Amino acid sequence: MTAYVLRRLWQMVPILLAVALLIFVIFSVVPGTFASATAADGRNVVDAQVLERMNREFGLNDPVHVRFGKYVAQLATFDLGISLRSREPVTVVLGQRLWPTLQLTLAAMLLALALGVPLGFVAALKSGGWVDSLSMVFAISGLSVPLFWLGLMLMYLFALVLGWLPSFGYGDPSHLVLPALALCVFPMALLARTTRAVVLEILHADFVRTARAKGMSEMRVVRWHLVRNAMVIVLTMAGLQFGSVIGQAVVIEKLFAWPGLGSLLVDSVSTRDIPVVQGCILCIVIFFLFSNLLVDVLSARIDPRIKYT
Amino acid sequence: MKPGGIALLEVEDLCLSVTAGGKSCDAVADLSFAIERGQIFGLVGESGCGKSITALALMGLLRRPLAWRSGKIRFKGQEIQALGPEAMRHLRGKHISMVFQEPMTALNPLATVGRQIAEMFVLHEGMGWHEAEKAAVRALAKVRVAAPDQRVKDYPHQLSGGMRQRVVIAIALACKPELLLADEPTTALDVTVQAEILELIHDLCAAQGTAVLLISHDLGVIAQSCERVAVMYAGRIVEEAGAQEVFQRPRHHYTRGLISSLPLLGARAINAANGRTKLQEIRGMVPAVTDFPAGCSFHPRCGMATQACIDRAPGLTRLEGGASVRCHHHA
Amino acid sequence: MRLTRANLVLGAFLIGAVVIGGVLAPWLAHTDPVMDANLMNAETAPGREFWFGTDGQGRDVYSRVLYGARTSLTVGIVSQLINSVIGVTLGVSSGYWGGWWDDWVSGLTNMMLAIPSLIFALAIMAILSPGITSLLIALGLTNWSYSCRISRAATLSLKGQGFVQAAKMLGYGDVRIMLTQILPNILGPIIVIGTLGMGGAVLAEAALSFLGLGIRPPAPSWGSMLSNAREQITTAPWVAIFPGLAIFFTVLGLNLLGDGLRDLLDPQSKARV
Amino acid sequence: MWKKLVLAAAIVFAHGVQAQTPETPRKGGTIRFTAPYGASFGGMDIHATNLAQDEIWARAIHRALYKWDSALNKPVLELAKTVSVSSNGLVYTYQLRDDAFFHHGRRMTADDVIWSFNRIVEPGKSYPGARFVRAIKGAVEVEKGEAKTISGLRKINDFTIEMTLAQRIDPAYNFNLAVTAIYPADEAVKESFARKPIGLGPFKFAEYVPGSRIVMERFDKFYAKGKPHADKLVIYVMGDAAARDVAFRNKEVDVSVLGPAQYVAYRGDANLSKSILEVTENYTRYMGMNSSFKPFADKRVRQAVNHAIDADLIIKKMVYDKAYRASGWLPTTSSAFDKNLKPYSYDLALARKLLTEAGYPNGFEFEITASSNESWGSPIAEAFIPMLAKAGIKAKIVPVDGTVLGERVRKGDYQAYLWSNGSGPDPLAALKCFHSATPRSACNYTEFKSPAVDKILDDADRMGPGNPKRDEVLKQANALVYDEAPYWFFNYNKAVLAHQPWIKGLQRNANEMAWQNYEDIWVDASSPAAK
Repeated sequence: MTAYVLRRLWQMVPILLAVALLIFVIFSVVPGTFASATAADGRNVVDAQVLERMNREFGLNDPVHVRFGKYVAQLATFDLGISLRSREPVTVVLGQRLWPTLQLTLAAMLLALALGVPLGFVAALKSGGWVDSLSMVFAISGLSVPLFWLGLMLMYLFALVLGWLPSFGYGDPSHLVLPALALCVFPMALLARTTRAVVLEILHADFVRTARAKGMSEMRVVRWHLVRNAMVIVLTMAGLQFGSVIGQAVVIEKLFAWPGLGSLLVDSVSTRDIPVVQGCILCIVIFFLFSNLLVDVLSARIDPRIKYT
Repeated sequence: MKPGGIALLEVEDLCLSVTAGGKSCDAVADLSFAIERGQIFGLVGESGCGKSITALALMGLLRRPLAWRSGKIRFKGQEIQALGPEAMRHLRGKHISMVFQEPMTALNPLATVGRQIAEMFVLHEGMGWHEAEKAAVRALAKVRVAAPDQRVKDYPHQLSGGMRQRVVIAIALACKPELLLADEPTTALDVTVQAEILELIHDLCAAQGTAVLLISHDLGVIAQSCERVAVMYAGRIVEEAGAQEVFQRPRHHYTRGLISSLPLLGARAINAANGRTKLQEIRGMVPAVTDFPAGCSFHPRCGMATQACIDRAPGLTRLEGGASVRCHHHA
Repeated sequence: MRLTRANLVLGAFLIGAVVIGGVLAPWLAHTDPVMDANLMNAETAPGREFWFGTDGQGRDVYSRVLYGARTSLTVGIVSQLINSVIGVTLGVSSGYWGGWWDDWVSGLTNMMLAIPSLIFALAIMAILSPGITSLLIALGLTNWSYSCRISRAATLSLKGQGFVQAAKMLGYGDVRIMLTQILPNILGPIIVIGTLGMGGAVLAEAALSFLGLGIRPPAPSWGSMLSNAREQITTAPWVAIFPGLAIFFTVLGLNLLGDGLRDLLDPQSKARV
Repeated sequence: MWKKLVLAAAIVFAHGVQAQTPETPRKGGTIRFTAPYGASFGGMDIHATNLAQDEIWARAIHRALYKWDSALNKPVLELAKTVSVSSNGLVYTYQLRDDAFFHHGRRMTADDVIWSFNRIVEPGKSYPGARFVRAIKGAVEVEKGEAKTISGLRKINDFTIEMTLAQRIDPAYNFNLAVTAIYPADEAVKESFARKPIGLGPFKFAEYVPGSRIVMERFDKFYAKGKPHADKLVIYVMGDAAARDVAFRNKEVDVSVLGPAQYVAYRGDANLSKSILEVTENYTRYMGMNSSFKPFADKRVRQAVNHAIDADLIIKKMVYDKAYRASGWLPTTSSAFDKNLKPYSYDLALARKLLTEAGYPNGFEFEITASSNESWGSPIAEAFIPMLAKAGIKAKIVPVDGTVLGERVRKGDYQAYLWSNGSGPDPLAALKCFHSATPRSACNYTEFKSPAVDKILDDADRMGPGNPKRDEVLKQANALVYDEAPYWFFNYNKAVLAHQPWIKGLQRNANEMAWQNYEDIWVDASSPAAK
């Protein structure tokens, strides 16, 4: 198993390199520089000399191949460069944002699993009944709402109208509830649908018929034979979902002023703090690859057919 | 049916329906037969004749779109066709158990075979898991699996098809049931393994006194092991008789067709009866449940069909020696 | 079974309504969505003259929602077409030819899967100037990994089948075999993925608008209308409600349609996604 | 109508009361401020950033030589008790405070000031404050790496410093922002300083959660006696206006900067309307017209554009009166504002006539480069495009990112653009953007050329700061520019700060409403964070 994990880690390297190259290329042609962004709000009369010196200080005037060479040389030593805006190492800047994003996405994913999977189970077991119809209507609606709008509505309802929860902020667990809730709706709906489909499929599987022929009650059939089998697929699905959740976290973080990688990314794009942008995307990609690795390891633990190969 | 003693299983005018596209059709109709204790009863017919549905009905495992419509199933004299799910559940596995066609998928891929056998003891004998797992080793030994104490730790995908079917049989016979429904138990297996498995079923049931309803599309399999045979076509039994009799004197044209399509046994039997030498196939295909033809349902495929066959469905004709046939022109 | 048909019918109905609304917008709309700004009418509540009210610039929200259907459908359809073409081309060719090309495409697909598509789209939007063409490129280049994987897997299994072998023996060229023998057989799942992806594209447009990187006004797009109206929610809620409902019902329709089509075209693969 | 008047009266009354009866400031409590311009702060080194967002927190922790006095609407001495100016107006001698302590307890001396200014012009770095420090003689040499220290700065003794300027300007306008904050020379060189800033301000740093908030605590050794009033100051980063609105209404934050849509909502709300603070900011919103784009080379065309757009209607309907109609470049808060200048009339006939005279009887087409900003971006253009169409002028929007806008404008890569630029506080500096010697890349974006304006500005330069006649002269320049109409003059922003009723002592800062001197703010007992 250790060997397996190590090999998977090794396989990540080319993907990461490719991603690094890709985002470098993208952001080497991005219009506007950090210097022009600092003057973009039109508040201060722009000092051309300072802008020019900024470009020089950060090497923004260098030709592309020189910048790329520097970038690769830095990457080789796990150095992501210096944030143009705060002049701190990008790794430090990212480090401060990692935990909040992890917190938010994990909470949303766990919530989605905790709500979506049972919902899908119940819908499948009561397939054709009103519980099934209702939960599937709910699920498909959940997949059809613009995320920021959903977040805003939750904010209005739970913070302003009901006054149960704070509308923004970061710190104690109550701050996490609303953003996690908003973020969990999409994966929850998907998981509910997946779970339902998987469970329905398994309910018609031969081994479930065998289990029934053994004289098992439906409860036991579900507990002894259905759950684990459904879990393998649901888990894989959840792992894939994780990627899109991290992506959507960008929207939620911006809306709820959540201090994660997503809001940092958006802010850094608009201020053209390119090293931080590159770092953020790399970080998110690593995040996703690791979550997939975790899912694969877990699936292999549950499913004896999957070997660590 | 037999005067005097009560048969182990009696099926009387059983009618099972299937619902498709808002329309309900009879997949099985007017089904009657009886199985004695310890008897091996064969049910034969092409796929789609309603054999498996019948077996599921006996197990009480009909699920939508299949449903019981009318008729009676008596197990040890007790009517079970309308038994509640809980009561039926106690019957299943313990008194009536079943071996399915597909050993590759009949077992849960995520549980060890030992555990899957042990479940039977936990469910029906009230054993704890630990004890049950020991019993599972013994049950696996009984179905002639080598090194059963090792095999119980295996997962289904680690076993061959024949081994898996042995495991399925071990599960089915774990609690010494009175009736075993074997639905095409050897179809998916290599020819070499088929005989072993049939022999295994035969021997174990004989030893335990378990009656067997052996379902197969393969008359050869039936001929090998059954005492009595019923031939099904399009949801109805078209002929029922002792095994010897069916093969030596097939009365229904469908039965004849089936026999004549058999390479080994068929060639011999037909040679004896009709003097034909060529292997023959029955032309056409089994009709779908939704459009069973009117009249004799076999008439579109029957070489001897007359206007009467098209107009009228034949009733069951009882013949001497307990045999019966459903044909206007039976031999 | 019956539920499936209901899905299909409802989905088709919703999408049909959107398509008709978009196509007939010039006739159905009361005013020009861009030019007919009349500040004298700014933020009029819905009524007889302005069915959905007017926005901050005094434009008829009803007309803008109708024209917005064009934008959203264009975004959905074109971006998914691009995705499908890329995905199918790469998937079929890599599955068919295998070898280094397959390795290369698999690597590319893995990389694409590793970057969340919204973030990828965000990055592409940053380098292109805001607008519908950029959006089509951004959404069209970032979501093809699914169709690529599916068509590759399907090609792998079809490759060994009789009719493909037969076509090979008849001396058909590779490209011809892919186009005439393989492509028709994988069209079903691809259409399903495309339909569901269209819903995703409409939502992504809204998300990018919220992040300030979507279609810019005055072009009427539901995403930017909704996103721009979020501050007016207390003073003029209708400015947000109608484009919001339009997005919701369109995506809902696409999802239902996709579900229904899947059951119809691709019955084996149940609702896995 | 009556209702509106009564309401207006009530607002005036409420504000009047606040201003007239000074309540005794209450000690203690937490001020919960918001930073609305983006989703994060740059970092903790304020010398490194000149974004408005970062100045918001820096004013609590740091102090510069001067500070902005909102009541007087000009910068006043802060870290020095007195200053004397030489007769040629170039040498300033500051008597520094001897009671100013850094948060780590050390007393500020002249060395800290000199060290800080030298740091800002450090040659390898590009601190934005360099453009202010450059006014000191010898700073440019340091910037270029030709000298080690700024020759124009001289320490007389620990609390006396002599500053020689390169030209006659008022240094007060240069040294009142936190980009020129005085750092502790000993601490600021340490690496930890970037995470844990130490300054002279009324609040000392406690916690920074990047992307979320900065928490600061009262600094007991702050030099202003009895200040700050509050125990704690939290500044939340809240970029999304809709989310900020919810938080404010939910009483989770004490202040919120309002956009136009919210302004009208708050004004219409009986409770919220009671505590809205307004000020005309030193920003002028306008559309620049490129003189190298042929039609705009003609002054009459530019004037026609000004006459063809009903700016009053846009301000009323779209900006919800959250702005004042511009009548010239200098805003109403500028000392050289000319209240006799009348805005261009909305006169289609006149516009057509001017166009015909200029040779465009059938109008022409042009493109407006605009960002998505609701107050000075494409939404505004969307509103006036139909108006221009009536005069025969067809306009099209070229949407760009805020960052790209500035770059395009500085390069002259546009036909017309919509922007908002600072037009204060120093009127001379603001008008210098119309001096032909000012390059396009600095702020003469339309390459405006007028010998008359040049002459007036040069004269004003010679008069030196503090000359009472200077403003009168500048008014003439302003009027000339206005008549030349290099821009479509749109409006002066009215900055609006909504605050909770328990927050007192907020100032109307015309430079940027969100820049407050926190030591003057206090929290009364009704605040949920009063403890």
